[in-house]
This record gives sequence, C-alpha cells and structure tokens, in this order.
Amino acid sequence: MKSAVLVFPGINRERDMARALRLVSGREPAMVWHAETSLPEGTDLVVAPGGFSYGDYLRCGAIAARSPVMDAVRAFASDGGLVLGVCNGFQILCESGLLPGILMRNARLRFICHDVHLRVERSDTPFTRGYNAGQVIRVPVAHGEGNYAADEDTVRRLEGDGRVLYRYCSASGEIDDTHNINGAAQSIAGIINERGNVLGMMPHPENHVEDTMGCTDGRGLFAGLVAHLERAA
Amino acid sequence: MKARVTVTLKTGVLDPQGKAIEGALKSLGIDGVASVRQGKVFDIELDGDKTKAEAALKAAADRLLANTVIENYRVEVLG
Amino acid sequence: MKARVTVTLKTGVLDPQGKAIEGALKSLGIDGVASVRQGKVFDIELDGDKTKAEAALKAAADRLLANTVIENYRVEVLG
Amino acid sequence: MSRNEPPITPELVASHGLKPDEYERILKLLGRTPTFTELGIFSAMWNEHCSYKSSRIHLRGLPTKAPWVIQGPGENAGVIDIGDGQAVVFKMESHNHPSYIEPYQGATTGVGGILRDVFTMGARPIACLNALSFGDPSHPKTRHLVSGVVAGVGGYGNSFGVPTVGGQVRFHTRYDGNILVNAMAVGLADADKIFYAAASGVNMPIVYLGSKTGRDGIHGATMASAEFDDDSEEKRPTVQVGDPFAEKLLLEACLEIMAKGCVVAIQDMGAAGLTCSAVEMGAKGDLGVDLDLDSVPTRETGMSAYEMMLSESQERMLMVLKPEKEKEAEAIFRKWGLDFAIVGSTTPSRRFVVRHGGDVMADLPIKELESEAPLYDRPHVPSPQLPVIQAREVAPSLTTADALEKLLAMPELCSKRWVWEQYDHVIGGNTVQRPGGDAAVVRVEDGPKGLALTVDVTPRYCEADPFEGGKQAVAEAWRNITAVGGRPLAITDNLNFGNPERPENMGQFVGCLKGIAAACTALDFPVVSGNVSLYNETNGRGILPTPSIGGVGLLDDFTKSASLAFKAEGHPILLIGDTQGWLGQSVYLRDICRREEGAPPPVDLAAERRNGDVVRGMIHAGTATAVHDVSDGGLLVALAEMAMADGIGAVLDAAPAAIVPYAWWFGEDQARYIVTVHERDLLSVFTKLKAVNVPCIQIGLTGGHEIAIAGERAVDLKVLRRGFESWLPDYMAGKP
Ligand SMILES: Nc1ncnc2c1ncn2[C@@H]1O[C@H](COP(=O)(O)OP(=O)(O)O)[C@@H](O)[C@H]1O
Ligand SMILES: [Mg+2]
Repeated sequence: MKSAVLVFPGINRERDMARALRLVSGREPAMVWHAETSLPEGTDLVVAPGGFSYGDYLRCGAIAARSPVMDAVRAFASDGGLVLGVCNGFQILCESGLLPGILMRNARLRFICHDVHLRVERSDTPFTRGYNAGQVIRVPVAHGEGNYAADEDTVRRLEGDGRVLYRYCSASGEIDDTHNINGAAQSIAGIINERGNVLGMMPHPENHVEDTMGCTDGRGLFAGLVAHLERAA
Repeated sequence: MKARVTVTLKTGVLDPQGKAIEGALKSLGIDGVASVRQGKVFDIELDGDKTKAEAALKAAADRLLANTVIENYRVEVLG
Repeated sequence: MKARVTVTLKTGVLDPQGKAIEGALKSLGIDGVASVRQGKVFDIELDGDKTKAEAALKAAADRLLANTVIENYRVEVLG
Repeated sequence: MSRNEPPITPELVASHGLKPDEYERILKLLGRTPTFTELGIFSAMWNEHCSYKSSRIHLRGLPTKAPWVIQGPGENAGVIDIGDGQAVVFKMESHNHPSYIEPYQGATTGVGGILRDVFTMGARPIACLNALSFGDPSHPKTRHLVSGVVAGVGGYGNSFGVPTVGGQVRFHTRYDGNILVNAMAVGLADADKIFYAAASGVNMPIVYLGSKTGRDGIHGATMASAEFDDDSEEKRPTVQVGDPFAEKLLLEACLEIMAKGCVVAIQDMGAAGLTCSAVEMGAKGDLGVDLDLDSVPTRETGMSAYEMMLSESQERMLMVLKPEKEKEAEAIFRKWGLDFAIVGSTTPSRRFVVRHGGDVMADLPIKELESEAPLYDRPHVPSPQLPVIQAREVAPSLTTADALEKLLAMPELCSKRWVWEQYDHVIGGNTVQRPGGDAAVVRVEDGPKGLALTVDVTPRYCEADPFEGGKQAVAEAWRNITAVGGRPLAITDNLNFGNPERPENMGQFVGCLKGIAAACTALDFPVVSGNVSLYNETNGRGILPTPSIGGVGLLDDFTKSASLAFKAEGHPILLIGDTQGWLGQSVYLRDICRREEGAPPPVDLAAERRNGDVVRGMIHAGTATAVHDVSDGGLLVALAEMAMADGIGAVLDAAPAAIVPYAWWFGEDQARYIVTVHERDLLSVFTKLKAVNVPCIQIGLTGGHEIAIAGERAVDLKVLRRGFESWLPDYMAGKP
C-alpha cells in the first residue's frame, strides 16, 4: 500500500497516522505538504490526519479544505482513489465537499478525550473489511467538534444507502443517547461518500494499533485497506 | 475601506452552542430569553473602490467565510 | 422581540483567528484585503417589553456573552 | 538621546515596582538618570519574576547535580541524560495571576510559555502536566475559574499537539482570591544537540522569529510580582492572548532550522519579552547586544521603544544565527508563514543598546542588568510547631465504611476525570499509562524506554510544617514514579508562596526549600529547573505554601510498568512500609472530623528509599501484579482506588488491635505502598523483604465487587465509583 499523509499547518496527528500506516502496511507513507499541487506517483491511499489545521480557526477544516493539495485529492477521489480522513481530516473532507454534512461543536461544548466503542455497521467496504459486520471496537476520540450534522434528506440518504460505517455504541453494541458522546446525528462516527471510496471518521484508529500499548482494535481498518489494495492489484 | 460580513446559521440547522448559551442564560437568572442562535462577524479592511470591494467580499464569503450548506451571509460596506 | 448582540475584540488584542483568515483569503487570491478581525453575533429572541429586554441583554452580554476583559459588545433591539 | 518620553519622577519609579533603594542602585550604576525605556528595562529585569531577588540565596541550597544531569537550573529548562544519546528536557512554570484575571487566556499562555521553554532547547515536547489550585468550591468565582482554566490548558495543548498526561487539582479556601496554574512540559532531544541561550561571536546577526509584537501584557512580569488587591481586575487589558497554531508552526520551524545547523543561540521571549531574552543572550555570552527596533515586526502602529521592549506578545523567539545560513533559515520560516527579521547584532562592548527611529533609547551595561540586580535575604521566622494529634483523642463521627464513601465523593479525593478528559492525553500514540494512576507513563519514541511523569505537593502539610511538607512533596513524586516501576531521575519545581516581605511567609519558603533539598539529596533526585512565584496573596492573606514538584523517571522497558488496578481475584494484598496511624493534617481529620490540625506525618527519607527500591525491584522482577502508593486519604482510600479501577474488590482483615481502626484506615503515614502478588510468590516476597528490613504484611485478598472489611459493612464498588466520579461533574454542572 502506497499511502500519502497530507500535512497542513497545524495538523498534529500526522506522526501517529504515519506510524500506524507503517506498522500495518510495512511501508513508510509519503508526507505531502499542503502547498503541493499533485500527489506522489502511484499513491493508492490518501490520508488527511487529525489535528488543528489552521488552529481550527473560522470553522474546523475550512481553511485546509481550500489549500492547493485538496484539488489533487478531489481529482484522485473522482478517479476512484481511496481517501481516509480522521478527526480534523473528516472535517476537512466535509468542508471540501468530498463528504456531505458538517461537524459541529460537541453537544456538551467541551473537548472530549477517552476511549469509545464503535459498532462497525458493515464489513463489505475497503474501510471495514478488516472487521465483521456488527463487531464492536474500542478506539479513542479526542475532539471538540465531532457532532455530525446534515440536513434530514442527507441523513436519510446516508442511512438508506448504508453509508454509515461506524457508530458510537456501548461496549456491547447498543446505540443510545448515553453513548452518543458528542450528540452526532444517528450516533454517526464515520461515513463514506456515495461511491464508497472516501471515508471520514472522528475517532482515532491510528492510536490503537500496537499490542504493547494495550489495544489493537484500530488495526483492522488499516489491515482491511491493505488487503483491499492487494486484492485489487 | 471598512466592511463587515455577518454569517449566521440557516434556519433549521441545529446550533449546539446557541442552545447551550440559552440554557446558561436561563440558569444565570436572565429572564425572558426564548432562543439564542450564534453567528460570526468579520470586520475587514480593504483597499480599492467600493464596487471592487463588494465583489471581493462576496467572493470571500462564498469561498471561505461561510459554509453555504448551512450558513447565510450578509455583506455591508461601511465606507 | 428579536435582538442582536455583537461581540468584537478590543483594539490591540491579538486575534489569531482573524490573522489566519486574512492569510487564507490572500492565498485564495482575493485581492485588497488589508486586515480581518473576527467577532460573534448572538441572535436572541426575548419576551417582554423593550426596556426590560434591553436590561436583560446587557446583563447577558456582561455576564456571559462577552469576555469584557478583551471584548466589547453592542446590543441592538430589532423589534 | 532624544525622545518623546515622560520625565522620570518618583511616582513613575514606584509605578514600575522599583523601591527607592533599588532606584538608587540604578542611579549609581549609570551615573545618570535612566531614560523611560531604560527604567522599563530595569523594572523588567529587576522584578521578582526575572531576578529572583528574594529567593536566589535560598535556591542555592538545592542539590542540582548528578551524573545524568546535562543541564541544571539557569537555562530555559533542565536537561537529563536517559541513555542511547537521548535527553529529556523539562520545566514547570506558573501563570497564576493572569489566570485569575482571565482564566482561559491566562492558562493558555501559561502552557504556551512552558512549551516554548522546552523546544527552545531543541527538544520536541512529548508530554505536559499541570497542577491547579482553586478556591473553595462554594466561593462564587471558583466554578468559572475551573472551567476557564481547564478549557485553556486543554485548548492550548490539544491544538499544539502534545498529550497532557497528568497533574493535580485541589480546592482550598486559601486560594479563593489567588488560584495557582502550574504547567509542566517535557520534551525529547538528542543529547548532543541541545541549544542554549548564550550568544557567541561578535557581529553575529540577531534574528526575531515568530508572531508579530503588539501591546500585549505590557507590565505582565511586574503584575506577576505584585500582590493582588480588590481592584486588580482593573489591570485587565494587560492579559495576553495565546495562539497555539502559531506556536505549533514556531515549533516545527525551530526544530527544522536547528536540524539544519543554522542556530548559534536561541532564547524564547517569555516574561518581559525582548528585554529579558536579549539581555540574557548577551550577558550569558559575555557580549554586547545592539537592537534596532525599527526592524521589529509589529502588529500595531506607533509602538514606542518602551512598549516594544516590554511587550509580552506570545509565540516569539530571539536567535543568533550563523551568518552564512541566513537565507536558508529565512526560507524555512517563510515556509511556515512566520515572521523573520534581523533586529540586531552582537557586539564586543558588553553594552545593551536599543535604537529606535534614529535615537538611542537605551544604553546599559549588559552584565550588570543581571549581576547587579538586588538580592535580598529577607527576614524569616520559622512556622510554629504544631502538636502531634493522638489518634485515640479523635472521636470518629462515622463508621469506616461511611467515611470511605463520603471521602471519595468530596473535592479533595474525588476523580479528576472531568478535567483530564478535556485534555488530549493520547496524541502521539505513546501514552502507556493515562491519567488516573500514580505517575503517567509515556513511551520514548518507539520504545522500549518509557518516562514516568508526575506532579505532587501536599500544601496543607507544607503549611503545618514547611520542612516536613517540602520533604513530603519530593518524596511523593519519587514514590509515584516508583509505583509505576520508574527510576526517579530528577525534578523541576514551581515554588508558589505568599508575600515574601512577610517574615512568616518567607519562613515557609525557607523551610520548604530546606525540606526539598534534604529529600532531593537523600533520594538522589536533583532539581534541574524550576520557577518561583511569590506574592500569591489577596488582601493580606497568603495562599497555602505550594511548592509543586514535577518528577521525571525512567523505565528501561515501558511494557514492564505497573499500574494500580487489581488484576485478578485471589491476589494477596500486601502493605509495605510502617503504619502508626498518623492523623495530623490528614484528609480524614479535616473533611470528616472538621479539624484542620496538628503536625503532618514525618517523612523518613531512609525508609522512603528502602521501601521504594524494594517495590521497584518487585515490579522489575514481575512479582507485583498491581502497585499503588498510599498518599492522601490513607490506606483505605488507596485500596478503593485500586478496586474501582477495574471493578475487582477486596476482602480485608480488620485493623490490628494496636491501632484504632480509623487511624489504621485513614492515617497518612508516609513511605507506604500497596502491592498485590500471585499467591505462589507470597512466601518468597516475605523472605526477601524481611532480609532488607522492609516492613510488609498481608492485609487481605483481592476479589468480589466490594470493599469488605472484617466486621464492617461491605461497600459496593458501584456505589463508591458513583460518588467518586460524580462530585466534580455535578459541581461543574452547578448541582450542589
Ligand atoms: N489537572 C490534571 N490534569 C491531568 N491529570 C490530572 C489532573 N489532576 C489530577 N490528575 C490525575 O488524576 C490522578 C490522581 O491524582 P492525585 O490524587 O493527585 O494522584 P496522586 O495521589 O497519585 O499524586 C493522577 O493520575 C493525576 O495525574
Ligand atoms: Mg499516588
């Protein structure tokens, strides 16, 4: 898997992401500066990592979404390339129009950092094939604005098309208000675009990939991508 | 030239911040508040003449300052 | 009754947001922008008469909506 | 020298916080009246914050050396060697006064400042900690201050991208008008690539980096050294605003130019900005500095020399650049969107010359600005000795079970989760032990090494007996590091005290420092950096003496760290260390019996060392399955914390006959740990500990879902946890 990690000023989980990609795929990702106008030759996964691009000023992800490299990412996605946005990356993908909706302030208005449980809604996508449908995984969140919102039509379409891949849930997989940590519509933690090649999610699978660190539930996402790309190759 | 761009949430879009402020105002004992919606203002200084400025401001709002999926904006050139 | 409270940074107080937006507008090629300062607006619906509403809004701004250490505010009752 | 500056009057001198005899010193030194800009420079350099004039002679008593110390106090941060060519750079600093005036911005700029201290030395920050002291929960301002400070600490660290992994939060009425915000940052560097402040070479370009200069916080450093009174809120506009985004860019740009070998010397602009940083670079390097303020990037128009020299705008650095690297360095800064301007040069003259608009605004002897700063040996009186509380005289008002339930649901001992969950404590992917345990454990890069990090102090002990309290603060930090399996290496301190011009306060300061020194010496735990914050006083009432101790320890293998959660049922529970049932100054005596009284527990440093070394040995040998030190609240509280962590309870023997039960369960005797082991290791552990004279008894077994003491009502862990977890969120939601 040849991945490229986008580096915007103020992004700060790019090293975490690069490490996860390296550990799972065995290959060092390319780090791509926001001012670039093209992606490295042969890229097959683009990742927008977490952080506070441009300080999260104006709206999270808004300024980064308009940087030069995003034109290349849009072109890459419209050719069917795989794009993953995590946390600030998710916000950037929404702001850049690659995914519908927006991430608003957490319902309780506070930044939250702790482990959450996610229910994997289906396993037949490149972003979830490392898991079983219905499986519950544990990964951390760390965000102040992860409250997914979209108009009713959009949410209905996301649900109807099975485009919600990850949802906040209890340890045993129940979806309810107490486990909807940030107030997101339908407990949404991660969605894909219509074509199924762009995923945005708030939680951080990249922080749960190593045995020695206590939990490897995030590995499946990356391992699934590797398997998908190997199959395609 | 001075201008102000005001960006507000479209009706119907959920505003968690506004809701929380509403609650906080009530618990501070401030009476009669029925609802609060939060928006943003941008006070911008520009060079150039008024028509050019207005075009620039509209471009700024459309392309960056507002997310027109959920927000409306208004541009005022204050002179 | 509808009212608007506009909160802006005092002159001289650093506005990191405004600075970042200024930079972004420039790199989007929007010409002539000399400076940007960001503020907030609160659109508030209230019950009661105008004088009472004004007093309530002032209290709200002083006690919650504005951080008077670094911000100024303006209250307008729009009727 | 010509300029539009106000004439120097006694009032003007006084308003700069300079005492008449200090002004006399200036006149003597210069042989003339200073200019207004010069007066500002003196006030910045000679205030308490920069000159340490009241504390310096006492700080000299601290042990600062060890074979692993690369850099002790005196630089931006301390540096220790952790082997393999790696070094850890760390320091703690206060932002107390600004945080009281504007909690969010005060806390953010505090965190920003300490991060800069660390990366100025060439280290990438890898962890932050914070120690927060607030007033009584019922004080009308407390809730607002807690919410603003916590949001500010998080707001800066989260955005900058460093995990905040530990700290302390306390409430006490003595902080009502004077909260404490102490922030610690820890960074990682190559041991042979540490950068220092001392300039070298004549005619070298001095470069200004980072954000532009505004009129922020002019006289901030003076404010930090002034006692508060009721109208201090009038001083508000001097508050600075932090920009974590700019600081993140500054970090990346600085590390990049350092790696490219462009830097001769570098100094961040903290308190008293350009003045302190330029003087320090010159004075340390035995050189003069010539500054041309016309080149300083400003964000406001019409700034005077005085304002530029005293501005405390954040996210700025001063650097001496290798002349041949100028273009390369500038390109890096431009790439990160930061200001870069040559604002002066080093000179052979040993003078500090400031030019602006064609005028010389200041021309001062550079070394004397530091070396001639006033130095006071202020009068101090020792604190009165308090009586030892006899446990049998205390009339318990609650049963042991009721007292436990109540204590865990009170401000002192309740969970601080509400705080640390607002901090990103996992970013970096290296947080092995998150907040909630004894010390945080952070992996060093890809391992196998790990760092154990903690902040500790028990102010009520320091108030009751400064010497023992000072010892205890260091011992507890050492113990917390030990409890996770770390080898304690060094500390940073943040000495928060009241007005030093009062002999009682000065006595507390002197006493605590002696205690700290004694403990550091006995435990081989030197001080490598620190900060003093005096005048923490409102309307004549000082805070509790609060010398926060930030400790750093090393684990050779992070996978072998111990944690406090009980791991399985049926593990024997051992109490290591001696228990007499010391109730004086205990949380039990204060919060259950409403008596804030008595002498605090004495600290036997030899026992600390002996017991701790044994516990660490058990962790390394793999015999300890769970470890927790016994601190605030005593034995039963520590056991409850171990049980609540993973929902495995404990079945406990009754208190021994020789000690009254409440003193056994809630006494705060020092040098103690609770360790669980496998049944099969029990005998060999006893034998080993006996051989080295370390007291150890079995007090029960893990298991069940309760804390069940023989002869007492069993307490359900769910009930305990509910109280433990809900006090702070309920309080912040305005419930009680
Ligand atoms: N302000 C804070 N920030 C982060 N973590 C905190 C803070 N306050 C307390 N904690 C964490 O809560 C736990 C308990 O704190 P404390 O009772 O002071 O521990 P100890 O008694 O071991 O020193 C520790 O893990 C500590 O790091
Ligand atoms: Mg402890």
